[in-house]
Amino acid sequence: MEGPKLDVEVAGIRFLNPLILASGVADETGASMAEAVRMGAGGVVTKSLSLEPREGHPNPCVVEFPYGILNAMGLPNPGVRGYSDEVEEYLSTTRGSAPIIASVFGSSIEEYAMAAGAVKDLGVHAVEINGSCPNARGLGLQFGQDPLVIEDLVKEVKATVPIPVFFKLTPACSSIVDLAQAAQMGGADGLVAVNTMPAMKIDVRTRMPVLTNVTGGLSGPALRPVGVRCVYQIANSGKVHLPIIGAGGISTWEDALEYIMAGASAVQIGTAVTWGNLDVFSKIKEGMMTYMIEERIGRISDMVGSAKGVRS
Amino acid sequence: MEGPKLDVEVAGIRFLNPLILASGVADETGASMAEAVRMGAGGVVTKSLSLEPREGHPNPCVVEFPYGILNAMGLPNPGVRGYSDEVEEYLSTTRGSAPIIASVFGSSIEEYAMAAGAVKDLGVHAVEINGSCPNARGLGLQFGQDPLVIEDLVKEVKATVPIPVFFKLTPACSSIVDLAQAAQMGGADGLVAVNTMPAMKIDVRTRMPVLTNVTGGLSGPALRPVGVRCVYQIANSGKVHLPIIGAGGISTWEDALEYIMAGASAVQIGTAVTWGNLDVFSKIKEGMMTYMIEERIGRISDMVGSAKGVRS
Amino acid sequence: MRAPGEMEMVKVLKVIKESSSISTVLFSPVHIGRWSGLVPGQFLMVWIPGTDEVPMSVSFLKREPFRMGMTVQNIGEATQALCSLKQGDWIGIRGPYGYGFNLPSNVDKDLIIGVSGGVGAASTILAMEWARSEDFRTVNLVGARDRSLLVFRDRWRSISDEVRFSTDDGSFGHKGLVGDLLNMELLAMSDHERQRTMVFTCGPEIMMVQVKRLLDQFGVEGQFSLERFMKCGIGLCDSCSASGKRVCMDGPVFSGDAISLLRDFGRSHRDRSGRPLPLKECVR
Amino acid sequence: MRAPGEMEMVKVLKVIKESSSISTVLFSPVHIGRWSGLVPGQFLMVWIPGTDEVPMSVSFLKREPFRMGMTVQNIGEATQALCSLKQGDWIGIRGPYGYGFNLPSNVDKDLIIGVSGGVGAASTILAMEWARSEDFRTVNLVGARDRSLLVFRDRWRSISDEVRFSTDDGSFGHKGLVGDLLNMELLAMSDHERQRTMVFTCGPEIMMVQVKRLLDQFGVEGQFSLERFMKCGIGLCDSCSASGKRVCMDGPVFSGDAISLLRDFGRSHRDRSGRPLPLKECVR
Ligand SMILES: Cc1cc2nc3c(=O)[nH]c(=O)nc-3n(C[C@H](O)[C@H](O)[C@H](O)COP(=O)(O)OP(=O)(O)OC[C@H]3O[C@@H](n4cnc5c(N)ncnc54)[C@H](O)[C@@H]3O)c2cc1C
Ligand SMILES: Cc1cc2nc3c(=O)[nH]c(=O)nc-3n(C[C@H](O)[C@H](O)[C@H](O)COP(=O)(O)OP(=O)(O)OC[C@H]3O[C@@H](n4cnc5c(N)ncnc54)[C@H](O)[C@@H]3O)c2cc1C
Ligand SMILES: Cc1cc2nc3c(=O)[nH]c(=O)nc-3n(C[C@H](O)[C@H](O)[C@H](O)COP(=O)(O)O)c2cc1C
Ligand SMILES: Cc1cc2nc3c(=O)[nH]c(=O)nc-3n(C[C@H](O)[C@H](O)[C@H](O)COP(=O)(O)O)c2cc1C
Ligand code: FES
Ligand code: FES
Repeated sequence: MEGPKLDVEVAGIRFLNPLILASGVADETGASMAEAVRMGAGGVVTKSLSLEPREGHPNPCVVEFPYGILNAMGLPNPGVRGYSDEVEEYLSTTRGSAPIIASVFGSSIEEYAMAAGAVKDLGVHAVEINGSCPNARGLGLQFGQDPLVIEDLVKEVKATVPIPVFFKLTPACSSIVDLAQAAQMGGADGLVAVNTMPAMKIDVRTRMPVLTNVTGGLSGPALRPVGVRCVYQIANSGKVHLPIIGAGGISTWEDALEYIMAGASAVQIGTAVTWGNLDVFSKIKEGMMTYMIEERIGRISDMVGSAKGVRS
Repeated sequence: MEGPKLDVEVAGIRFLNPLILASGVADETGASMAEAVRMGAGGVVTKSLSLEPREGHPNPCVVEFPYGILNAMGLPNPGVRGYSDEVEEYLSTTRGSAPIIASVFGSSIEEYAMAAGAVKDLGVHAVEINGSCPNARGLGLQFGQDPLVIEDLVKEVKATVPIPVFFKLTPACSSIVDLAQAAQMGGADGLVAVNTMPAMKIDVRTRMPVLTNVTGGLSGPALRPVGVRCVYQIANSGKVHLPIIGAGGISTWEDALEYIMAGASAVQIGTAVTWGNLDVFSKIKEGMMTYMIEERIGRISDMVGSAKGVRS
Repeated sequence: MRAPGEMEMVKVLKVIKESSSISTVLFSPVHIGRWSGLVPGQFLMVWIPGTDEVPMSVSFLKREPFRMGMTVQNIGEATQALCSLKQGDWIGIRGPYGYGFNLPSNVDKDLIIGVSGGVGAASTILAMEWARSEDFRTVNLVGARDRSLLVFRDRWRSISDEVRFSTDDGSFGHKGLVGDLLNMELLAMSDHERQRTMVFTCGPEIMMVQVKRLLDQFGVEGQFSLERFMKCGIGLCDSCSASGKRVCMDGPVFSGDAISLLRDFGRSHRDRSGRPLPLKECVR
Repeated sequence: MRAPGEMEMVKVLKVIKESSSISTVLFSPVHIGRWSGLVPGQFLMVWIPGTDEVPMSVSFLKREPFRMGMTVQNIGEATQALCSLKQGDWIGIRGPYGYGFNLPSNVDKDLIIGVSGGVGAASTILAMEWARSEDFRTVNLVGARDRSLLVFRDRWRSISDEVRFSTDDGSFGHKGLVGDLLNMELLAMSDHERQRTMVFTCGPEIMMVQVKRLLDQFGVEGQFSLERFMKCGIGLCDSCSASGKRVCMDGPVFSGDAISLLRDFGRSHRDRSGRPLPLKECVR
């Protein structure tokens, strides 16, 4: 008998399994991303890339909680050009076994589009627009909280690249469905939900915000119930018909399935690699397989969006 | 030598200490609220009251996480009239030692104002407008996410009652400062930040949302870094000059001070009573006293808003 | 500080019909460490997917292989659904919540009397098994409306030095109230014996009111397991409020002294919206 | 699964000047349980409020009363601030992070050689103390640029069966590289002795390159403590990336076999934006 199938297709891209390394986590180099694939990831997202290199924020840029991580890396990256060797190394090491999505950002719609235009030449399989990073002034988040800007941003990027374009959403909004709809109007091929939640930590002894950037983004288990809600709301809005990649606090197979049942076609995993290391990928795959055998489910896609409320 | 002073004044109301029982938690009866005061609370907020009684949502209406609680009580309450005995019992038991704030809501601006008008006759010290409860359709949250509605809502309530009016903010927004400013424009005497964050939990075995209401609000430690950020942003916006009562995940004295240093004049405590019971009040007071002695701080007000970022 | 009681999904192992309207549901949770520390009298919140979530006592707990069970009287939608569960069905349990019975020291007491009314037996039986295993003498007085609601008869016999049954209609054992049995028991004891006795009771509140009166009269200590409407089960929503105490968190088991301070005891409950209701409207 | 390493604020107890540019900072954390499990070679992220947060090895760990310390070479803003700390100042520490040295079984090995370069001694000394306390024979080879950077001289003597020092300028001990000392040591050993030897090393990467070459040449096993630019310290940001491994999470201590697979070893680091830099640009 054949076992359950873990492969998924999202916006025309095939992944051997639905677990994708999230942007900004363990992905500074081609070798690191290849390592994640070796350890079981079905695909990877690069760190968010800009046209020019950025050093990011000075330390401290991370606060560890028992239930999550607060980070304000400040989008450090060697620039699209500086990163091209990394993509090359990734592609030559993984030999097509796991797609790579390039995350891009800029300080204007034009910059976003130019960054996207530059990455498409590196051979990546899709572009992910990071319109939701809370950690750099004038970048990211304020683009991603305004539906009109989102629509224009996606349009411009779509006009620049022939590959699928994902838009990554912030949970820091009044209505995630409005933002998702705007991305759809702009022509996005898929959505990623969610990025981190703006948050902060103050040390009471020194009476100082711990992060040099003062505020940062919360990820990890604390974010999960919020991310699941966002995915569910988009998938059940009746207004958005794009595939969704779920993200936020996934560290076990139950967590991954929760997102999938909420409506995600695939998921991204970031913070879990700090407590569980890259072993999380194989552990989650194993747990999903066992579950699917027990519940006699043949394919991941059979479960996508299967959670329906009694009242909804 | 005199010890440090814990008393605070917020919008003209004096509290013997800055720890207030949050709305909706352990406050169904006058006796319960008096019990919180006996255990150390400096004040209490009633559960959110509407003109007519409401049963709330059917069970399950709570999900317990290791790092927080997801609830969708659905604003059960006996109605302002039905609750009047409770306020009376509270007042006669506590004899003015700890102010009581009445939380109100409705399904229209008029209903909010009528509920506020009705509670003022019960002898409460202030009104808290719950414009941020994510748990009941057509109530609460959609009033509290639109700055224009907030302004009108506060204006109407202010026109109805002569006592101080607080507006309680949702963290589920693009800009908490915009919402706070709207409340200020409407004439609010103070702000409460924050209410719970919309979230959900799906059970993978039954493929069902656990809450009967499907979505609910996340509170407890997971919410704290978000709440602290909200208070800090309002206090440091340069645009809002109202006193702030902080809330969200406070369970230790460090947590309470974190909010105070972020800019809160007092704090509310809800979820912590599940893991720490009502002892949290005296434990937090004790911790704050020790800290203030160690750091030679005379009054709580000396610490309000004292956290300043290196960069801000 | 209590530990978080996250929901665990468990598969129903077996449903044992105790009588026409009472069944015991058995399951074996995986997080044994958490459940094996349960104190008899603590309760679970039990999720019946698609139906309701209700508080239930644990009536059965065995190690190796680890098994737990609850005994349910079918009185409405949720309890009907519980009694209709089949092997392999999933239910969710969270807990253990609240304070259970407090076993006194063998130095102070040597006799524990269990006074159980109706399905209240589901809570007392585990406590009385525990008392027996800790070398107390045990007397069990077990009442019910009629014979069909008088459950665990063999189990009671096996853990009691003395056991007496009563039914309101006389269809089994003494005809009358279980309180009458208690009265007889206490009457027959010396003052010294009464001082060395502790009573564990659970049942309809009106029955426990009678038990409280008798204990006060004879100067005997007791512990009472209360019921109130529970939404959260964890001290937040206050729907289980009784005179400023939350039954889910400060109880469900209260000492006699604590009960004396609860003005609501025997008088009033709260409805789903928090309005007080006179007790009789809540009694089944 | 590693346990979360939340930041703990600690008050500086004492700052001991080891030399003109090196100081040891002592403090006593409250969460002893967490810190006392630290394995020598693991590191902390140390927050100097208002200045920076930097990775630091633990050079000192004593029980009753519980004390920890780190030994810092002043080479820039953060280390200058650390060396200027006064008693009573607050710093934040989080950790312990990464993999430390792995003490072999006494059955396989009987000799541990510590090869320390400069302030790398801050990491090896705790490991070598540990080796000694677990009944290994210990030889310590300790090098530095000059006499002033050669710290812990008495401490090294007290925990070594044999100790040799070297300085680049000959101002103390052997004039030359600490690798030369290792070469001499290994030359003098039999094959059997070499097989029963394990080398622990920490110091400038260029020094460890020489150590690696010698170990390969003589067939001796070793463990290497690496440095890379660290932002998060917990495996997320990848700023410490070396050939696909995160030094903070997969290291900082690597076995010789693991080091052989790190093409970046001795070749390149990454700058703050993630661009590769040839090693020499990073060497102090
Ligand atoms: C701590 C505790 C332990 C209990 N242990 C047991 C037990 O071991 N076996 C057993 O059969 N019963 C037990 N009960 C009672 C049981 O919870 C109710 O019988 C059950 O909830 C009825 O639900 P229903 O839908 O079948 O009835 P409904 O038709 O909904 O209501 C019937 C009665 O049950 C009460 N009830 C309904 N929902 C709840 C609720 N969430 N919390 C409290 N009461 C409720 C109603 O107030 C009403 O009086 C316990 C109750 C408490 C508080
Ligand atoms: C695992 C580990 C353990 C260490 N243990 C010790 C120790 O016990 N004692 C000691 O004196 N030094 C130790 N270091 C080195 C120490 O972290 C750097 O010397 C310190 O960060 C320099 O900061 P600065 O501001 O003083 O110097 P800068 O002027 O900022 O820089 C000088 C050099 O230090 C490096 N550096 C700066 N910040 C960091 C950082 N966040 N992470 C890594 N390197 C950095 C720079 O790359 C540069 O090469 C350790 C490093 C690592 C990775
Ligand atoms: C250290 C760190 C760095 C991150 N950097 C980026 C980034 O550069 N671009 C981006 O779109 N998201 C970034 N994120 C967000 C993650 O991709 C992810 O959306 C979020 O952390 C939620 O998932 P998680 O809880 O699994 O980490 C970062 C997260 C962390 C923890
Ligand atoms: C069970 C529960 C019920 C609540 N009910 C209300 C309510 O009726 N009105 C309201 O304004 N907030 C309500 N809240 C929100 C709390 O008042 C508080 O703002 C929030 O929980 C964050 O604080 P905490 O983390 O200390 O609980 C409720 C919270 C919980 C957990
Ligand atoms: S059931 Fe919610 S407080 Fe007791
Ligand atoms: S320092 Fe961030 S991954 Fe190593």
